Amino acid sequence: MNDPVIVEDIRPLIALLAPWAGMIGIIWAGEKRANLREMFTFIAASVQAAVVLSLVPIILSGAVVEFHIWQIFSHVPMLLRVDGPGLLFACVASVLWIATTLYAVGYMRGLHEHAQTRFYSFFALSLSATMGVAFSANLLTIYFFYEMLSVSTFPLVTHMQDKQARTGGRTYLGYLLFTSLCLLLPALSWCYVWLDGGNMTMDFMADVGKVGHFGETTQIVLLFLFTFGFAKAGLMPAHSWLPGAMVAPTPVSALLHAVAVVKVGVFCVYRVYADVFGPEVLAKMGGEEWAMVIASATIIISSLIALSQDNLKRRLAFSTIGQLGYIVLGAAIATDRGQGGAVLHIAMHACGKITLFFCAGAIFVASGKKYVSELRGIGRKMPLTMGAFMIGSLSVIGLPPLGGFISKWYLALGALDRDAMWVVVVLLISSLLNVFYLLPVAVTAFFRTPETEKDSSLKEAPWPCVVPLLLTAFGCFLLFFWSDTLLQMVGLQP
Amino acid sequence: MFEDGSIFNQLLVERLNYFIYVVLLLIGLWAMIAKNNLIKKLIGMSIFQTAIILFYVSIGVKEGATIPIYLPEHDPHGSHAQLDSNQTELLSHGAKVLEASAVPNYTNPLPHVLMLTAIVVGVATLGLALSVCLRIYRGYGTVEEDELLEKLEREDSRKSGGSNKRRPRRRTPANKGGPAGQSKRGQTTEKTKSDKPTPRRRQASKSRTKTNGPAKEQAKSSNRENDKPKPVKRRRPARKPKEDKS
Amino acid sequence: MKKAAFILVLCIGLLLAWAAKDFPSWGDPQSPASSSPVASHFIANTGVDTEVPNMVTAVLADYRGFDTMFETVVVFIAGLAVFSILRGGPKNRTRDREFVVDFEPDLIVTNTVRLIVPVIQIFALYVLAHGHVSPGGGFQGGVAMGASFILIALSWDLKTALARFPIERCFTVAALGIVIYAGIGLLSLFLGGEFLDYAHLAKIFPVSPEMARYHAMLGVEIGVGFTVTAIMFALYASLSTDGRMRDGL
Amino acid sequence: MSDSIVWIVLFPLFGAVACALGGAMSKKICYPVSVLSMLATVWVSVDTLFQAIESPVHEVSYILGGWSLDLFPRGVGIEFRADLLGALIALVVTGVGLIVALYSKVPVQRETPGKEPMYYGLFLLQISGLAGIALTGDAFNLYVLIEVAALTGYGLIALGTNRAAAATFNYIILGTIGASFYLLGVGYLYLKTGTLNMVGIREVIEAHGLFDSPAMQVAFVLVLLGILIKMAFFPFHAWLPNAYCHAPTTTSCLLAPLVTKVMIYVMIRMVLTVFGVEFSFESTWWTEFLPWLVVVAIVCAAVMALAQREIKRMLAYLIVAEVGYMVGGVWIYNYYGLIGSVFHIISDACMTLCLFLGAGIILEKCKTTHFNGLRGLFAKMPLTMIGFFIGGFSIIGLPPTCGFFSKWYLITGGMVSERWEYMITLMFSTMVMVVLFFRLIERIHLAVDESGNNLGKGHGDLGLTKQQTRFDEAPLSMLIPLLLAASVVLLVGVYNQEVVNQIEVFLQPFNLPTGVKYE
Repeated sequence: MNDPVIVEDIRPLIALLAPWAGMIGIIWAGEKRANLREMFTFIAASVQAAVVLSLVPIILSGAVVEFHIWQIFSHVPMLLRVDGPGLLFACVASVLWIATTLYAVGYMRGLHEHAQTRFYSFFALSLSATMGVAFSANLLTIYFFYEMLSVSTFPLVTHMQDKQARTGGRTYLGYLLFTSLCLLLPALSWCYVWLDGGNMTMDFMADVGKVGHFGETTQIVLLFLFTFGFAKAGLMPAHSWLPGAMVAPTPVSALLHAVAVVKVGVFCVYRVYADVFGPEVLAKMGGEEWAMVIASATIIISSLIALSQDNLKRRLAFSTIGQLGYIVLGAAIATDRGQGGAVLHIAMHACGKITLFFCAGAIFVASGKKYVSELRGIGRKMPLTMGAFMIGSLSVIGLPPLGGFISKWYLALGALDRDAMWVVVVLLISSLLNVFYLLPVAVTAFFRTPETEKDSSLKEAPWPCVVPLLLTAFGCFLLFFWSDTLLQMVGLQP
Repeated sequence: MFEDGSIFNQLLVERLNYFIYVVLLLIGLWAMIAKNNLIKKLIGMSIFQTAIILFYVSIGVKEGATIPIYLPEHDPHGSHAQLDSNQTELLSHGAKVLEASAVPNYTNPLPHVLMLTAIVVGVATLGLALSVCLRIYRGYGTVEEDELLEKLEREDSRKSGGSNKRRPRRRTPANKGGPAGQSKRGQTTEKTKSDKPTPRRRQASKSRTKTNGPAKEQAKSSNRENDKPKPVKRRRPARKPKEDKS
Repeated sequence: MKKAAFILVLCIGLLLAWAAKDFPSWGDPQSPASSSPVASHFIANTGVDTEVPNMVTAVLADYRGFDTMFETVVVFIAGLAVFSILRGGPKNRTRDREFVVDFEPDLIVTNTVRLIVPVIQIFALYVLAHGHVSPGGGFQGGVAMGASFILIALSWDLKTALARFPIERCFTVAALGIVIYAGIGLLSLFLGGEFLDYAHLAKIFPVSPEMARYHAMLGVEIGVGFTVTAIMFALYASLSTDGRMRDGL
Repeated sequence: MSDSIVWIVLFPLFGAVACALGGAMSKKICYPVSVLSMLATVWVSVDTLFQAIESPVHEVSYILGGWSLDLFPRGVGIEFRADLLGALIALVVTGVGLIVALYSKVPVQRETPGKEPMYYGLFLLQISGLAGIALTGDAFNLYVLIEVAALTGYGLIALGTNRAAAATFNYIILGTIGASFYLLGVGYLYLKTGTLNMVGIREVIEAHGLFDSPAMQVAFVLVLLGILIKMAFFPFHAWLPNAYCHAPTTTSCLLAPLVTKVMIYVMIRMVLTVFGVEFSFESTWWTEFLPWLVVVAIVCAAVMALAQREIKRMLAYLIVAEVGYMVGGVWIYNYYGLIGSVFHIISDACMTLCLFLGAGIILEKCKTTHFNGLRGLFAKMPLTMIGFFIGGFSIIGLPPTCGFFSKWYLITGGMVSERWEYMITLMFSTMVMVVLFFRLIERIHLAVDESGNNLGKGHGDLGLTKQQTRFDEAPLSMLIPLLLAASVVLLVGVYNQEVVNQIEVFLQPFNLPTGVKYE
């Protein structure tokens, strides 16, 4: 981005505050007036999505939207800036929030969950934090919203309030807060003092590549601190919070652990690689090799683990870890097409994976089944759900005409740009592994005969559960056909 | 840095006062830290503060100088103040600035003033500390630190409902007179039971350490018989022998 | 524990001894403390500034009057704290009886005291009022005055003393003393000077600024005397009766 | 008004006298009197702060008794100097005092019935003493004010139960040792320099080059030792936990945020103003090793805090750890470190206040602050919990609470002067704080006991009766101060720049090392 037009606009802030307003409404409505409460959630989600989408044309016209909230330090403002990747991420998150809300209504009511007010309000909070991350313009701002997300999702993860919830919550917070407070904070204050010595704006646009002034080791150390500091990216070995956090209700797993939280992590990593280090510094510092290696290792290992998981949600979780590996890999490739592919993959994978999670949840609501081995023949009872599952898994595997194909394609191209053949090989192998651990689910569901016919009462989940997953499955196709717009956003097409 | 000969020479010959104050200070400090009886700690505190006062006062000492009060020849209202009879105080301001030659005749008043403050603070602290001691004694029937700590620990463990990590739950019933820990609690329980006799003895003894005069005076007078007993006042033979000891 | 304490104390002692070799020798007129401009200003100009022959009093009540005000406040605090810490103990008669004194006031003692108490009090007033020209001042006078009441309590019993100086009145008087002190300072503040700048009192009293300081110091000392007297007696009364205010010791 | 600086001390003083006099007639008046006088005090201290900001030399100097500097040598009279640091601290002291005074209505009546006049008298005198400490420019007057604060503190604590009295005794002994050491150090200073005025002392030190004189070195040691004892720095912390966790609620709410912080202010004042940077940092070889002492202090305090099962006691140990932060921030000797520790004085006062107010409310409603009694409090008093945990997040150092920013500057300072041990210790204690507070959240939020057994029947059933989880919020006179404190925590965090600018202005003249490599 060489000095684009900057537009002062309050819309980013509105997108940020809409969930807060929604939360106030939600709490005011309370458990007594459930419908009113969920209506507030819908309103907040739609307002947010509308505002975010209304920003698209501005960005496509090559401008950048900024909003200055307040001055954190004498040099570092709390600055919101909307650029292509950020907006893409924001669009995905806010649009999928609507779907998730609809789904959550079905799910929570279907299971008669408790404390739904708390659930919806913290859900809104975490979405606000996600918007903040997507729109932040410097390291400190992004850090603020990153921490806000960690804390505001804790009540969602520990929603069940029992022993498992405690274990899951502990792993979750333990990993996230430890990394962010002990690895990220030093890196940040290092940048604060020494990045661009003196004028301490840790700005993404102004300070790209200023890290280049540091010594070799310093750069490596900073890269390390940032990469693992944003542990939400789920790079191995800092990944185990993600399966742990699967104790949460499925809507939470779906949105937060397929879309918001993990994608925030990889988005932060992308920001660091693309806008703090910058492709050329990254390319010449030689530190990105091992970043790529770690990412590839994460991809392969997590796929292998996923093969061995029988619990459907855990399998999906490990598949998520692998897919995040793609994005980090793309960001680390440090070529335009590679990093563009990474951002694209945020969207594509989000759409595919949320479909899968929705399906898992729908199956659980309808039949109470959690394990892949229990799903024999369930496809005949719930054809819509399992059909959507099929589509989702194909998209994640990356077959045309589904969204997943595009991003993987650009990742491969990016890898070829810097003729790193082995990366392409890794991509191929992992796609193969995806096939192995995702397709069997659908296959079992459709073609294996159930061992007993006793659960003949089994039928589709209630419609609020089914509609969203059909929508998102359909979205996978749309993303493939509308990919030009996305490519424009990430600057891969004029 | 310093070898013994020189330092002792300097200390004992020309800086004896500093040496003395250091010794006093150490005595006080030692008493405050290491003594077991709270009252003895307070005595140490007084010694400690006195040592500091001695130090300050010895700062003010000046060779060949008198106390900081103007001699008649320098007194603003003294001989040299030309204050003739019909002049009222309204106009009279006869004082002159002391000529530099006269200044060495007077010691520096500042340390004395400072120490007046320090003394008052010391008195206040002592009074406060004594009242706290009385309060402790009222609550726990002892002014010995180790016994006090023992009782405090027990009280804390009882209060925190036993589920305190540092103290297993079992001990709470034991404190209520179970077989366990009986040996340790032997004398303390009987002390808390027979709270009446002990406080009086300690009370008297403490008050003696506190204000020596009154205790003695009263000791003398409390020995004499009085033959018309008042309704309110009641003789306490238990008191006599102990007072005789004093 | 004791060993550690001993070593600690020893280390501190060595430290202080080591420092002592750097001190000016005893009574050296050239020592910084004695030859500093502040000290020589006190000695040379006290008369001119305040007309007070006794430099200690001048420094105490005027130059460093703020210190002294808080000194008085410290005494007041001690009284308040002791009284409120000790009062309101467990109310059982047996405990109370332990503090009952079971003897008649002795004839000789009481009569002697009857004779000397007035003398003590007169002397206390003298010490207080004469603090400007001779050793003395508010604290000394106040302590002597308080001692006279304590003597009454010792020779008769506390009830007799409290009948002459009730404990509530003690605190009223003590607070009054502080009001007098701070009030004089405040008056000079309102008259356009700084706080405790007595010289400005000359605007309302027919004296020269220096004599204003002179007399204001007397007033201040009186305030101090009030507080110290009251609190000394209150301390004795509270401590000797474990806060019960029955006849004590 | 021109002399508002002295009113900061006088308003509480007269308020106390009014309480003691009027309380004899009716105990009702004490609460309004103290609140009113605190309001006035806050007003004048804000006024003073703005005077200091606006004045060209960024300080307000006020010579008591009219011994003005242009007629008389410096140090003849006692000087009140409010530079930006002093004015800020005074504002913090009075602000905390006001909030606690508002808060004190219910607990004082419950815990010290019939003693209100004395209690409020001591309370206000405590504020007066602490504010005076922040403002005075005279080393010996500082001692007197320290003693005023200390004695009132002893009284306020011992007013409570017998247990509190027992806890007070250690405080008295250690406090007296500390104050006496300070007094002795001042004596050494006076012996060598012949003046008691802080600025005067530094002038003499720099004029006569007393940097290597043993007496001055020992004076420095003594003053520092005294202050460290008074601020409960780790090896000398023994008095603090018992005193604070057994004291009456209002007392712990007042003392915990203020006393240790003000003592750290005194240390900074001694280092910068009295001894001067050159003496304190360059001509004392052993100050190099103080950060290591700090490391030990923070680690031990944090671990001990982990071992506690009672909120107030845990908070007390947290305070000891925080003291370690600030001392370390001073002794790593650079610009950011000092900004950090000065700002941490302010923010730590705010957040400790927040936490202790919350703990007081919990004690008031649940009759215990033990971890076992906390389950379901979110349902019972949500607002209190929100306030409490805003304080907790600030202690952890989560943005945008003020705790984050002070910790940020401290970490940056540690990095700039390459004190990795200090930095790593900060990280460690941060993690400990995370454990402490999220464990607390778990105990309140989850239906699981310490050993991990489910208590409820799942689905958010806490295993409590309807009675126990009914909405039952604290009385407004306690709730409003808590929320006030919480919002202050957030506001100080959001507008930290305003505060830090003043601190930077104050620190400019001392030209401390800043690690920034300009290119």
